[in-house]
Amino acid sequence: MEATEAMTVIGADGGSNGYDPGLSKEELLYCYRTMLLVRAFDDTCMKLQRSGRIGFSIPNLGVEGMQVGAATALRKDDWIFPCYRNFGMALYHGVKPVEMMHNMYGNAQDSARGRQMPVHFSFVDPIHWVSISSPIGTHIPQAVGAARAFQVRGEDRVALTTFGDGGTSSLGFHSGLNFAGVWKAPVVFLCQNNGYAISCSSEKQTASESYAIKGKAYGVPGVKVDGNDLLAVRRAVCEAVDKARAGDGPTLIEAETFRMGGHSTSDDPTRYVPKELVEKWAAKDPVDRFERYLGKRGIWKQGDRERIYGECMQEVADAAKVAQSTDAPGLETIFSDVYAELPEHLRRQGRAAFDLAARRGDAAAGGGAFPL
Amino acid sequence: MEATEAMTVIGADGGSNGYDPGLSKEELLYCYRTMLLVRAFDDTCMKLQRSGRIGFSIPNLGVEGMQVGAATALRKDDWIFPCYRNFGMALYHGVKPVEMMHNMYGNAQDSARGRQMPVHFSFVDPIHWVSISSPIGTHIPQAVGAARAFQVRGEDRVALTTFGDGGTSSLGFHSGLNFAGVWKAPVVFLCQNNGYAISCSSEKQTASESYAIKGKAYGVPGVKVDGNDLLAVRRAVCEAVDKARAGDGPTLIEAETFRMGGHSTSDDPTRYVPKELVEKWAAKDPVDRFERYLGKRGIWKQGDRERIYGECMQEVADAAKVAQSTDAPGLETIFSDVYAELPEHLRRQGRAAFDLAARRGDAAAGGGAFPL
Amino acid sequence: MANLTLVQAVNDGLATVMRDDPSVIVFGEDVGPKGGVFLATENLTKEFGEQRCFDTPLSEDGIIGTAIGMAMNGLRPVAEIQFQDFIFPAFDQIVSEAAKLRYRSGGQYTAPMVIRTPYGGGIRGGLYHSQSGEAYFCHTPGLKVVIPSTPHDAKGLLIAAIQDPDPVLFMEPKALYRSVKGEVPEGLYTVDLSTLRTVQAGDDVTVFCYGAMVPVAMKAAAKAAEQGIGVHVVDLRTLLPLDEEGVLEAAKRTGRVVVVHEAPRFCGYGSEISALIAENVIEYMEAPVKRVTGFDTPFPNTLEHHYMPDERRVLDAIEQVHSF
Amino acid sequence: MANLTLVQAVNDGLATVMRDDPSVIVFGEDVGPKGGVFLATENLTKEFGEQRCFDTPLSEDGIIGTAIGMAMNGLRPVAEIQFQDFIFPAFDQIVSEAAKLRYRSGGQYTAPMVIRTPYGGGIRGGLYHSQSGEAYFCHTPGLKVVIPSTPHDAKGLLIAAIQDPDPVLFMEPKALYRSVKGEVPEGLYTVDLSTLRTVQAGDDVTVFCYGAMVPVAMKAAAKAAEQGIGVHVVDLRTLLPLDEEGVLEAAKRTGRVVVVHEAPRFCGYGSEISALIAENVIEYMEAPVKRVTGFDTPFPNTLEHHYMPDERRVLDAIEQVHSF
Ligand SMILES: Cc1ncc(C[n+]2csc(CCOP(=O)(O)OP(=O)(O)O)c2C)c(N)n1
Ligand SMILES: Cc1ncc(C[n+]2csc(CCOP(=O)(O)OP(=O)(O)O)c2C)c(N)n1
Ligand SMILES: [Mg+2]
Ligand SMILES: [Mg+2]
Repeated sequence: MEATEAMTVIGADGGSNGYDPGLSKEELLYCYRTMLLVRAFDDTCMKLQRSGRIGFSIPNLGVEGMQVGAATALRKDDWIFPCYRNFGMALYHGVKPVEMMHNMYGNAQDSARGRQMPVHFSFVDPIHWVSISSPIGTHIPQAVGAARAFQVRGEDRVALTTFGDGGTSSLGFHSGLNFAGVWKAPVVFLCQNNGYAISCSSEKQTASESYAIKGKAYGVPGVKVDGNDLLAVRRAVCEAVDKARAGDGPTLIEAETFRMGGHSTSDDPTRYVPKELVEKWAAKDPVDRFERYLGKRGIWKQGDRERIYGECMQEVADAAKVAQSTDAPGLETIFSDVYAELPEHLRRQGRAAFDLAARRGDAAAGGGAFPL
Repeated sequence: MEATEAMTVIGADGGSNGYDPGLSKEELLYCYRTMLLVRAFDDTCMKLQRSGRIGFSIPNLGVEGMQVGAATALRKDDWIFPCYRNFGMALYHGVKPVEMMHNMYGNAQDSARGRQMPVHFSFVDPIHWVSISSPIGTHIPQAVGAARAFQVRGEDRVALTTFGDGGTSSLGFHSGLNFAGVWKAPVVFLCQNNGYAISCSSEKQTASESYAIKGKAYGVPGVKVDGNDLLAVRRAVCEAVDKARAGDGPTLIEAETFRMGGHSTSDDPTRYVPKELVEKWAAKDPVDRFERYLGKRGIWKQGDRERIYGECMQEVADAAKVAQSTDAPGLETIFSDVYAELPEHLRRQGRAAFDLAARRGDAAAGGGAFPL
Repeated sequence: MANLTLVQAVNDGLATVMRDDPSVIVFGEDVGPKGGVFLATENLTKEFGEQRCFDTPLSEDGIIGTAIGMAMNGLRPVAEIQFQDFIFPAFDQIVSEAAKLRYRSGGQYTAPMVIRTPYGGGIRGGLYHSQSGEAYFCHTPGLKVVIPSTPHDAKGLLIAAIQDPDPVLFMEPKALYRSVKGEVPEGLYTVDLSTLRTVQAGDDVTVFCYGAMVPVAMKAAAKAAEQGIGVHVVDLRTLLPLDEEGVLEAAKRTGRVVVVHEAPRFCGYGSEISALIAENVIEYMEAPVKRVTGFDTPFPNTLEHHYMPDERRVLDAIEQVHSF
Repeated sequence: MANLTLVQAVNDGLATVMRDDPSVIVFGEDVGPKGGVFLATENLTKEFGEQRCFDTPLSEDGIIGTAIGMAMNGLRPVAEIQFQDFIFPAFDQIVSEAAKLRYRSGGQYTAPMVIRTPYGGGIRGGLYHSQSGEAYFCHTPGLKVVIPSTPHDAKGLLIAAIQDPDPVLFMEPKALYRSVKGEVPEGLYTVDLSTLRTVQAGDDVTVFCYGAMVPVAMKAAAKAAEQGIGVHVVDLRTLLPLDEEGVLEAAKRTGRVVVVHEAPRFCGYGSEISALIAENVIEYMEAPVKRVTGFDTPFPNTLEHHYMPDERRVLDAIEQVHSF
């Protein structure tokens, strides 16, 4: 496998080539449903953001296929070091929309206690989904370190890390791939090349022929795959995962896809994305493509999308309702989890905060909005 | 040109191939003499360090050829962003040994006022040799920035930056090459692959096939050249420089060579470098090789080396003598050059230091030694 | 004079100086056609072209590293770091390189450049879009650190920073980007670096603050005035090099001091103000030197309004030092 | 008990804890066969094999980034940064990641790891092999910062740091690596993090110090004793979280305080000590709180002995606060 043409499995007409994995009907429909669940989550969040209920969200339109395809390649005991535009992988592995909604609202039930921005999920169950942090690329060497721990203990588990095209310019990309190459660590680097890093197009991001070819700098094989082809992504990631489990080291996968919306709910991409590009990629929509494939396999019929999407919307709406009626985190959550044990100075600061609130009333919520 | 076999010009027997640039006798002998001047400087510094007169030096044995070869490709109005193991390039361009010795002694005549460690030279004349800083790789994006300034002003000047094999793992390498690729900046990246980064061998440094191939990650052409072949390095750097001047962007050159001594005057390489490797590379000595070439050209005879080396030793000894008898920098140099203008708080701190020295005598010089 | 928001004043400052000096160039992530995520660089690419205002790859190390090289070589780069929280990949370039270049080269090489970056809380940005890292940089000799709190100062200080021969970190209080407006002179003018600004004079308690904490302090001062406490409010605005004499004067004036910043308390910038006072004018102090700061925790999201010093907390401290 | 230098005590501490806990692994630049540039990791590869003590590529970002991943996933990494001056490429990993991981994940992920690094002057290392960056890290909630000054503490604090559930920056005073020797117990023992050490009791002046400044303070204290000034010398040793109560007690004890460190003064660690005093026990102070520190400049080479606080300067400050 080398970094040249993007690998595909599903053709434009929905037919598949020799690499069709022959998944069961249940599995295929689960994949399909998961993509629609991502859309339902996105659509709901967009509305919630527009109506001021949440501050921010990250849309996934156009990139759901690569997320779900990649997720299918992992076991529950593998670890994911994700970037933000990849949470379909969490949904695939059984994270409940309501858990994600708690984070979107930053409420008391949020696993991060409302400390993080929306979409910065953290889960240990049903799969290790390592707490997302905003600084781009820092998690890449961390994935390599976690993979090294698997290696040291002789476990056949892998760490998969995802990042965007912009993420390849980060320091973490450079050090992570380099260390992984030297260590032959069981890690899979999955680059979601969606054409833009906020407003920066790939031509301004790098002059390299492709993102996959960047593996050459580290002795890490690079593979390019059609990111809108769920089964092709599955294939590439499965091969990389198998290789990693077998002790044959890391792989860099570039999933070529396109961010069909803005960078976030606050971004206006029409300022910088040419319309023709959006149109070109709209024709390659990963859900449409997968649907055609399901149709060919005889397990999809007209109306299925609306029905399933409706179910997903209901599930997400229910989740949002629960999250919205959940209390905000308590004042004490500002001070906990800084250290394993609360140190004396934080105990004092916490007491002072409670005391002040008692004497002078609560702080007034601010009015600022996230710009991006 | 692509990153495969290392390019050569001078054969093992001293014959040259079709790429012989046909340099004049004077130029060739100047190159030869410069290599010997580097050796004389090194040998003298080693003795000065052993006798406690200077704290530290960086030996160049084995890598003099690439330094001088590269230097020949530059004009005086180009800029060099060097690493420490490359000062033969400065000597080639006319920096006087005595100026370097002032730095080795950190005295009042040192261009850096004794603030930097030895070997951290800074010159603006006769060529821009940008102040070396110890953190590895930081100067690489700086070279790209300087190159961009040439580009903005429409000048046909280039920035050449050198770094070691270890330097390719640094953050600066990643960001520098990436930015240069996108900007098509007139910069030449010259990697001195000398086999080790202190005690870290190249296999532990990176799993990439070569250092030159790392250019692929940035759309920067990579070239591998025999670093012990002065004319081959000259050829590679000339081509890269010409390309850069012509507006055709950056090149990454890997000069394959070997660090024949320790990392520094304080390092014991026998702890980690296999003896066979040293022997293998001893046979490829760049000065011997160039000497054979000069011999074939009929401009070298038995005894020339000893005579010229002797002259160089004299020049360096004279330089050391001058530097040694030059005063240490004055106390005020601690406080100057922090800002263009001395701010009030530094004026106060400076006054207090003079005052204290007047009242309580000078500070006693410490006894610590540099470990590496 | 135009009535501008703080971010508009920044934009005006950039455009003004770019018109004046062709060696000034502006770059960073998304500063080009998009105009920056806060629109601080809006229309600059349109007016000055892609050569003078452009987007870079996603690497703060690269942004600052290349800026240093440009600055050495005759340009006047103004680099944007999208959020101050993302400056840390460039920490080495700033602290080891830009700040030390003049010193280590005996003045042969210098880095006259500006790093602009929005800092601070108030936009529900959580841990990584809210931090106030000034103390990290103020502990770095060779740098200058400037934080404006008004549109007038934002433009004037920014132009001064760009014209300054040394590297300047210019931190913009994002909470004030659109929430304050003020008169801003047209054309080129500068506000001296290293002078503080007395926002209001008072004789009972001195409050030192900067950036987004200035309006907070002023609100608290207004409340204090209702109780007859006269608050002397000082906007430090150039944090490094600091007008230490001015700080000591203002502290002596009342003998009762409160220092306010958003960043965590421990080893925060406020500790230096306290230390200067304790070292030089302690005998004038009639009360403890109180700090009102962010807590010694990362910056939370949902509860950010509890984390950031507000009128309540500042007023409480003013009352405490006043009644001590 | 063995009589060891400080660097031998570090080496002993590493070997001891590696014998005890197979999840402890040591890595960094040149720590393997070469044994580290200061020989702190000598023989560890020989005893524990290449899987448990190994060299890494030249990337501090990679060293700390991978250490965080290992720590999350069950190992106890002890990463070496060859000189503290070279920690800055990893600043983002330390400050944004290791320090904030527990907080931002609600405790679901944690980073129990140690970063060992030699710091400080005294080896003619110039700007980039001499710095004392503790203040940068002490302004970072979520981190612990430890600096030993004796062989006994070096081993005991290091083992405590490795066993600690939170990330610890362990800064080793390189000037003391071979210049101090002391009794070091065999086997596993710990010195509690977050307790300070009274090096000598005294009733006239309190000196706060840590690391390589402890012997300097002790020399000055001995000279002061000749004049009848009793100096109370406190080795802070865990700088974050600090035993603030202990500091205030020691300050109150004499009412006259000198704080000593090598790092530049402005926004240095000493400013926090002064600020704590000014905020909490100012009414007990009978003299200004003096700081004796490195100057607010980069670290020079030839004149490093003028830059670093020495007995002269500390004694001068002791006398000043004593006679105030
Ligand atoms: C170190 C750092 N710099 C800047 C940012 C601001 N930022 C957030 S997302 C983003 C673009 C990321 O692009 P890419 O990696 O392609 O991911 P995508 O958003 O396209 O999925 C930027 C610049 C950041 N989060 N971290
Ligand atoms: C950022 C940084 N980390 C570590 C060091 C310590 N160090 C000095 S030289 C060196 C090895 C450099 O190797 P290489 O780049 O191959 O250059 P060479 O010495 O072989 O010429 C190291 C690790 C440093 N100077 N800077
Ligand atoms: Mg992208
Ligand atoms: Mg090398």
